[in-house]
Amino acid sequence: MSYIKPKFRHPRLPANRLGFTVADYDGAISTLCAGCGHDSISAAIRNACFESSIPPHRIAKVSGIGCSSKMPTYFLGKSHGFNSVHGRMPSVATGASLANRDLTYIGVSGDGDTASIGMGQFIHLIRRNVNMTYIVANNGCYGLTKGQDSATADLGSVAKGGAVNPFEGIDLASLAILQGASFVARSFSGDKGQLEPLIRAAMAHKGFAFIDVVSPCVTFNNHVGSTKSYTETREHLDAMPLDFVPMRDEITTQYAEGTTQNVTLHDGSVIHLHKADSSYRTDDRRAAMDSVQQADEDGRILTGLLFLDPDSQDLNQSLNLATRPLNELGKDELCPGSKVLKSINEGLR
Amino acid sequence: MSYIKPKFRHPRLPANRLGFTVADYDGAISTLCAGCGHDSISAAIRNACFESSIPPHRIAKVSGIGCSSKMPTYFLGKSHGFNSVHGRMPSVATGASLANRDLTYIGVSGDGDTASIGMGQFIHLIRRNVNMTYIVANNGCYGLTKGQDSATADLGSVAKGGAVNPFEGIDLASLAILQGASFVARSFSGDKGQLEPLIRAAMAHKGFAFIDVVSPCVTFNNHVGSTKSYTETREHLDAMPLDFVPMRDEITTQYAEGTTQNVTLHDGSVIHLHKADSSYRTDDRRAAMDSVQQADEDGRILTGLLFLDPDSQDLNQSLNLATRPLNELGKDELCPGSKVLKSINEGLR
Amino acid sequence: MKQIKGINDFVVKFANVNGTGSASANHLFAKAIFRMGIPVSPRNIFPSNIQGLPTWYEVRVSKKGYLGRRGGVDMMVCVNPQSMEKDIASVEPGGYFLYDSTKPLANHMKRDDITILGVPLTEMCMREYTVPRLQQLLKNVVYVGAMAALLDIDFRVLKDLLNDQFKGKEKLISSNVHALEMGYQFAKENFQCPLPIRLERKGGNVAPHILEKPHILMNGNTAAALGAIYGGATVAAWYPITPSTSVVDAFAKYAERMRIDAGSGKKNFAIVQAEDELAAMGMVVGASWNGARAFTATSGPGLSLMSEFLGLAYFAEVPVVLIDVQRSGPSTGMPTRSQQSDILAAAYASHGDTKQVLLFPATPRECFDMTVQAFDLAERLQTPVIMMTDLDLGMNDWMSPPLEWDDNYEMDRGKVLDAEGLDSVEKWGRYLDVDGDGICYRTLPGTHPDKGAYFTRGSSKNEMAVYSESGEDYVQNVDRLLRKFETAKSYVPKPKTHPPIKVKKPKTDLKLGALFFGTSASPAYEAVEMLAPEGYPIDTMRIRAFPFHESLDRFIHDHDMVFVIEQNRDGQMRQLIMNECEIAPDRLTSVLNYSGTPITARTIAHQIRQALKTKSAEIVPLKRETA
Amino acid sequence: MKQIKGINDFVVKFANVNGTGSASANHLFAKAIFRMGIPVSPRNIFPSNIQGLPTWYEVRVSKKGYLGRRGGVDMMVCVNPQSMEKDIASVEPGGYFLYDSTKPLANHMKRDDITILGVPLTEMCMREYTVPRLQQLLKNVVYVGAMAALLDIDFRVLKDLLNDQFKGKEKLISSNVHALEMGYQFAKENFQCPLPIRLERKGGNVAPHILEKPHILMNGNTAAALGAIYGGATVAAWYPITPSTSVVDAFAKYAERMRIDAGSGKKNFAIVQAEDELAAMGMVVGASWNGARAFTATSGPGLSLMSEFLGLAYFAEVPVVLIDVQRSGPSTGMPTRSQQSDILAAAYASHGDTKQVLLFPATPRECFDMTVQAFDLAERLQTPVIMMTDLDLGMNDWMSPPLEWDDNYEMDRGKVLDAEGLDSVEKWGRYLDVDGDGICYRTLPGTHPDKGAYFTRGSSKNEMAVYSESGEDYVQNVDRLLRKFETAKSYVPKPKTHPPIKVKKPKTDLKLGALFFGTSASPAYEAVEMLAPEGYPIDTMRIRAFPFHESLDRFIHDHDMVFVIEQNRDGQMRQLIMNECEIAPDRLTSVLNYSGTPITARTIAHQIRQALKTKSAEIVPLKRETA
Ligand SMILES: Cc1ncc(C[n+]2csc(CCOP(=O)(O)OP(=O)(O)O)c2C)c(N)n1
Ligand SMILES: Cc1ncc(C[n+]2csc(CCOP(=O)(O)OP(=O)(O)O)c2C)c(N)n1
Ligand code: SF4
Ligand code: SF4
Ligand SMILES: [Mg+2]
Ligand SMILES: [Mg+2]
Repeated sequence: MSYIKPKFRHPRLPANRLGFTVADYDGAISTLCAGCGHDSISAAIRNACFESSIPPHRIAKVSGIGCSSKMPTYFLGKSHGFNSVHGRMPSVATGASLANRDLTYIGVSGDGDTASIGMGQFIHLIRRNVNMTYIVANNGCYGLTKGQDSATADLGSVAKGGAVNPFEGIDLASLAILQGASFVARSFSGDKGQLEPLIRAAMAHKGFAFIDVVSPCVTFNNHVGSTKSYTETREHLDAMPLDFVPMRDEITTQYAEGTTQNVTLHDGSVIHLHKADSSYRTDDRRAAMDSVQQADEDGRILTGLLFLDPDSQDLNQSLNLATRPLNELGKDELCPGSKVLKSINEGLR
Repeated sequence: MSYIKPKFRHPRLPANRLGFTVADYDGAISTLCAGCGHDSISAAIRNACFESSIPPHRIAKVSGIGCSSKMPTYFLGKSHGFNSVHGRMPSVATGASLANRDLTYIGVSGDGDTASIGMGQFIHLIRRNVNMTYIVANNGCYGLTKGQDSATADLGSVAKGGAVNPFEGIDLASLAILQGASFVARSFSGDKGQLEPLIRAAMAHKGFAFIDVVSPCVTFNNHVGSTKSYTETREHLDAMPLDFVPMRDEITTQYAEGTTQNVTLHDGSVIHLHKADSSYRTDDRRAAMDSVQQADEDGRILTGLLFLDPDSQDLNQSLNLATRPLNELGKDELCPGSKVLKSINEGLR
Repeated sequence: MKQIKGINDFVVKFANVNGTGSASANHLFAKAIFRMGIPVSPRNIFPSNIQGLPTWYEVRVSKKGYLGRRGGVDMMVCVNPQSMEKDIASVEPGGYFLYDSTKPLANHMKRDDITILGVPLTEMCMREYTVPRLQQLLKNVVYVGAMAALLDIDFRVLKDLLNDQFKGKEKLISSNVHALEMGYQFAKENFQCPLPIRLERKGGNVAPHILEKPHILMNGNTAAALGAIYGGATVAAWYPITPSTSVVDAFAKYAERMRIDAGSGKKNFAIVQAEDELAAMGMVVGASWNGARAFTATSGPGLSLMSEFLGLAYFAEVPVVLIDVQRSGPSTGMPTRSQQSDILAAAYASHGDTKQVLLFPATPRECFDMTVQAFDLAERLQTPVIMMTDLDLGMNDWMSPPLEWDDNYEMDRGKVLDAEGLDSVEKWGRYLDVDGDGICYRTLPGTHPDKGAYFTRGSSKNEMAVYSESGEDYVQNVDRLLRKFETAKSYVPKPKTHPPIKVKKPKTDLKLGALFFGTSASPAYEAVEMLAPEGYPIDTMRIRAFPFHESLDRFIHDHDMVFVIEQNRDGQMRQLIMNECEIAPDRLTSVLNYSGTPITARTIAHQIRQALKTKSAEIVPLKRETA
Repeated sequence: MKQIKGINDFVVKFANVNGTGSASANHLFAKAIFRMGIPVSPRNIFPSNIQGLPTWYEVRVSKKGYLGRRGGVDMMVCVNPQSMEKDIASVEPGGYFLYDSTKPLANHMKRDDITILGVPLTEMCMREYTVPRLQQLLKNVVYVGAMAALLDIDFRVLKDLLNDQFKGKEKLISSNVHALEMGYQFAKENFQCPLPIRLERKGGNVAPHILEKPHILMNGNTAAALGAIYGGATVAAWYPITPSTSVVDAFAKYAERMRIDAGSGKKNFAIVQAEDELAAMGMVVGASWNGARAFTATSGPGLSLMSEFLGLAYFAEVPVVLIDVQRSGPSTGMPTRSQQSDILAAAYASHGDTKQVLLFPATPRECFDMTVQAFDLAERLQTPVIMMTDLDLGMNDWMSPPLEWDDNYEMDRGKVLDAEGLDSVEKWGRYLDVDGDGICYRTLPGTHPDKGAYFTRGSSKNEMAVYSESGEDYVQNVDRLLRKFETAKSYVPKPKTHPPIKVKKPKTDLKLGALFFGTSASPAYEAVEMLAPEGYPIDTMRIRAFPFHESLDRFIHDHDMVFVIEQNRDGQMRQLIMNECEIAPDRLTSVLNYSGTPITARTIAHQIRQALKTKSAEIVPLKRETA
């Protein structure tokens, strides 16, 4: 059962450029466990959409199946959403995006949903560079089916029952970089300061934007021995902060020379990256991959914008798709009519 | 229809250690197109098994669906084979290997079979490090369904009908290295000298051994404009030759200092790598990946043994599986009997 | 020896090796007959590989216009030594056997009850051409030339066809014409020409309904693709699989011609080759959910893989158009052979209680019409619509009256509320059955700033689309889905009946009826016409859709013995009828063929005769009210 | 007000919030009754999330030993304000309502036809405990204490259970016992104790067959897992999905105990959590092909995803054991609710002509036995065997006679030729039907250096396992598969009938029969016993397998009106019977429940009464030969 949250619109809630308050981006009350990382991600998405002044109804939410895939119920109640089947959201998102290229697509998935059953579709989604934001709420386990290890569980991580995972975990971010994703980031559900601008940048990016978010499962994978608990994650976090300045805003802040790199997105928005390690290269696929792998070997969880190609060719471009959404085309554009058919008949004699 | 090849056993055909001649490793006559790269791979497998003196009936062949997946019919007629369903051979191989850890498993697949429909299973097969040799006959297209681009088709490659592929091709070798495969190689169906020792090494390797073999489709993808034609492949080949010395044989050949690296496999066999570029590291995952990517960027097709971890833990080990094949266990080992059941009943009161 | 005779009425079969260029030569042969205005139906019987295995091309010529297979071969043209032994054995007594006599016919194959015609094809071509490829290719054209002489094919027509085919490539035309002439000459000089079986230009004996309109020759897959174009499909997602691949190939071809935005040169359609069938169906579901007309095409294995998504689309009420071009067998089966064996898998696709809407086209014309209709139905009913065609219909050329289009056609987008619509309704709930027909009003993403947003899901929900695990909500919802399925009956194409054939002296008191669908229809009609003069009048009904129209019930109730003719082992359509119409099984007698090659009229007639012999005695005629 | 009365015969329901520890307290309650020797059947009705939503636990106490649901609630224990309004409304008139009176009952909920018992649970626990987690957890134990007083539960038994549960953790035991006592005390002081509904230790009114053997309390999934252990399964490949997950969990638990090689400490079993259901089934197919006993467990969505592989296993004749623990609805449906709605999807899984062997256990005991049998059948028949259980049977605790094992049991590995076998047969062909039963001799990889190797494939082949596209080979092969399916009838478990109930003055001349299977059986038997005294004698037959045994045909033919009782919308078992036994539909009347909560005896009785009222008049009794 899920309750529609009563909307107490406080008259003095600040409004965004479109006049919406953050409450306009709310969803139903969450039925996830209290403290679940996923709820923080929902909040971050809500805030990012609010901050970026995207009209709620121009967003479409898609997900698979899992606690994580339930998230879209809990944000953006004014947006259409599609809770599809387990692991196959990428294909649903691809179809939706082809039907109407003008909406903003947010895909939400889990590590089980993406890295196990959804692995094939995930890789092909990347390959097609579908214009969407794809967030994996990564808790290293199957929350909804009660805590089994997922394919992102780290080698040696100890399950609640005590079993030690004998398999190497799949790192979705490295995989996405290797497979040619045009925007790859990693974050932590507890790091709102980093996650929100990342989501805003992802939505502004033209092409496939992937964010792998470590999002602890408090019920099944937050104990000692788990490598995806709040404590473990916090302890090994190596965060690269960033700011997002939307297209319309002027860049006012000044940063100390050398510590900040600016990346301009296709729509004119700018990302400021504040890097501890200024050698990190977000624009070189091989270098980025190597740094991520290096951090991995060192036991650090590198978060932030890992790789970006702002000018990649998205699926709409690869297919040379009309600029008008396909779902708006009518008989006149679509149906060649009886005369053409007559000439086709002629050709078949 | 497929004809069983009449076996003219020439009395003077040389025999291997077990007394088998190469004809004992033959299969049925191929029904593939004359000149198809896949037939060369079949021959290489046959020769490798002969040379390595593996008893034919101790090999099991598994495949998916495609021209490539038909290959197992055309070699090792004395081995059992399983032509399963499209893209799902990895799971069948995993199950087979669990049932009997004592056989040698050869999986044969195509780029469609592995990189499209089979992508998810392929990655999880790697992750489990199933003890088998997995060969992809990679022609960049779907031969059996008449030439559509596959997911390994290179960006810009021109199909027979003239269409230009707008998507980045998936490089299965890099992917395998990234995902933790313990043996990754690449070769060319036209390079018997390299392919045969690679297959022998792969079969000797304990764990998952992957060989991506460029194998031109003469009927649908061998024209000018295709990046997987015989001509194109030959022109861009950057081959790292190797020799395989099985466990039992003594190493006699001498190689010039610095040009050769020796790798010892788990069973005592040795691989001699003759490297043009002596900086190539087959034992460092990150370095290997970077070199492969570099070659890719330079438009070279790097072939040879790309990465090897001879001491990885295979699935039988991860699962701490009994040394006796599971399919040999009988009632005594498997069935706890009525007394135990009585005590279980007790526990349920 | 009594030779088979017949004008415009015989079966010729070509036995070749695939990948040797025989397909286009054989097509030339069939098309020439078509151009002569004589009803012809060619069938490709090809192996599941690319090169080097036996392949056949069966051409039926039928003045009455029967387009299904008759059964039997009157003349065999065999240029494949691999299959020759069986090929020669399969010729009807009194028939003809043309073969490549470069190598003499083995003694054990010889028959003296047929006319054997040796043409040294290889020898002639080796002599005439030096390029090996030409030697191989033109061999096929040579035997077409010989057939032209033997059967009286209009040589002009053949030349015209070559001119059309190789337009601009003069050299090719002349070498082909030369090969034709070589064969023609050889036959004229060595054989009695024409044979007792032969052609005669239109007029003569040809059935008038064929001559009425200028027919076309096309395959069902192309027709379905055109249907998708005309029906306004904008998204096609698919995964290659024989025999459905050419649906999307043809869609792509026509779309590139007719769907390019004039101003920008950009495409008013999207085609995605998915990574597998699950993904293909997922894309269709996503696109349809978002308001585009989307479709996919597949065959058996793909249908199995799509079943989870089909269940989602049924339960979440998302329109889906799926073209299932059926092939033979469970699993991989015989991928290049035809069957009608996905009926149950499609009708009840997916776990749980589901029922899917099916369409059964029988001709290319219907493939076209029904594909258009499938989009209307899917949107009207908000559910998957599966068009069940097969390899025989999809990949073979069929003579067909021309496709027709009514420019007044408007797409039926079903109950979709736009922004205005949303503002005008008092209360909107995605699953409120306002009209009582089980169909509710849906909304599309992005339409209205404040209203109409909801969450589509495969899990249970209440009428307001809020997640619910209440038993009452669940029951209300699935009962409504049943109601919707009832509603569907009034939208889907109705079955077709034909005026019964008059029989002078009926040999039975029983009222006989025959039910069939798809490619079983043509040979069924022919079988019925065969049986009428034998004293068995059989009424026919051709099923065109599931859920079944009530007239099907009536048809069955009006007959004492009803034959259900279909191409699968288990009598799947019969089972579906029993399940859904609550029909007693002893009323329905199966007539089946599932060998992979399309059912023949003779097989049908034979099985019906047998059944009449063995079963009719047990049947008590029903009492009927006389109207 | 007339209070409901009854000794050892009532229904109590607990309304909680999930994730608050109520499950173990409620289990304590049910288990105590079980230990008292009184027939009890508890049912968990839980939401599809992890924490914070309404969850119920229904406990039926039945001296006669009815383990199915009766329908109705005599006493409600409600500690969830979210659901309280509906909960109180659902109590039978004359019943009892115990609630957490820390917050007083809202006026609009109050009823004066039931006994309302307020226990200030929260208040008591806030006062008594300081740790918030304890305050929440022990609240549940407090109400169990109160119930002990109200229903006369043996306090010693409760204490023993706590001792067993928390063995070694003294502190936990004492705090729990304290909470129990607190509740007990409160009830004793404030309410009439015991209530008119109450328990009485064994003896008394309890049905003797229950007392005969010391029963056990276990769920079907655990029993199936034990069946896999005893049946010799060595490979389990699976993908988590409710409600099947605990099958493999339990298998793992027992295997870790009983399947460790004594010498090496290594495992005589392999469990792989696959990446999805396609892979899980693929692994089972691979392992079985290679001679291991392998299985998987799944539920609806997984079954859909496995259908392509099931088609392969059917056609390539690979043994497969699949345990389908059915849940509600098409698509995701209601994942934590029960149904029997995968019957058609399982029986005809995959495209093409397929028929799969199904087993229908009705008790944990049968889950155990049939799982063992499934492995024998799969290997004997060389085909998939699907055990169709459901959430109700799989995840709830059932009283059951103890599991039994015959140490003389030998696995039936079917027709497998080893090296000697291969040497001794004259001619071996993988698909030669030597014995005429449709089952051929298979060989395993690695067995013989020279003989027995063949290529397993999903495509068509001849008897020697050589790839073939010949129609005759295809037909011969699939006809043999049908023959094999016939053979299966003699191997699968036969239906069970019970001696009919004597009825003094029957109200109808019709011979009535009822068919059912799985979890519909218990309430069906109860309904039949309800209807007998009303004058309706109903014979019963419990179906235990598909293909159906011929006695099913006979049963139907012996009755004028046969009810088919099942838990799905479309009457899928009825359809399957019609299809496969060629039964006229008017002979079979559906009795259905598909709300997701298990069907109740009252529902069944009600629907049968209705049908008798409306339909029986139309039925003409059959003429029967008197034996
Ligand atoms: C086809 C199918 N298989 C299995 C399931 C059961 N299932 C539901 S959620 C889930 C895993 C979810 O894990 P994840 O995606 O990591 O989400 P989380 O709950 O951890 O957020 C599974 C296996 C299903 N719904 N559908
Ligand atoms: C489920 C399913 N979908 C589609 C097909 C049709 N199909 C057969 S082979 C093939 C592609 C083969 O490509 P690849 O693996 O590259 O092999 P190749 O023929 O190129 O060697 C396809 C799509 C199938 N057999 N099964
Ligand atoms: S089970 Fe884990 S992932 Fe699911 S809602 Fe609870 S904390 Fe979150
Ligand atoms: S079609 Fe291509 S891949 Fe297939 S057999 Fe022919 S050459 Fe080889
Ligand atoms: Mg997870
Ligand atoms: Mg290929």
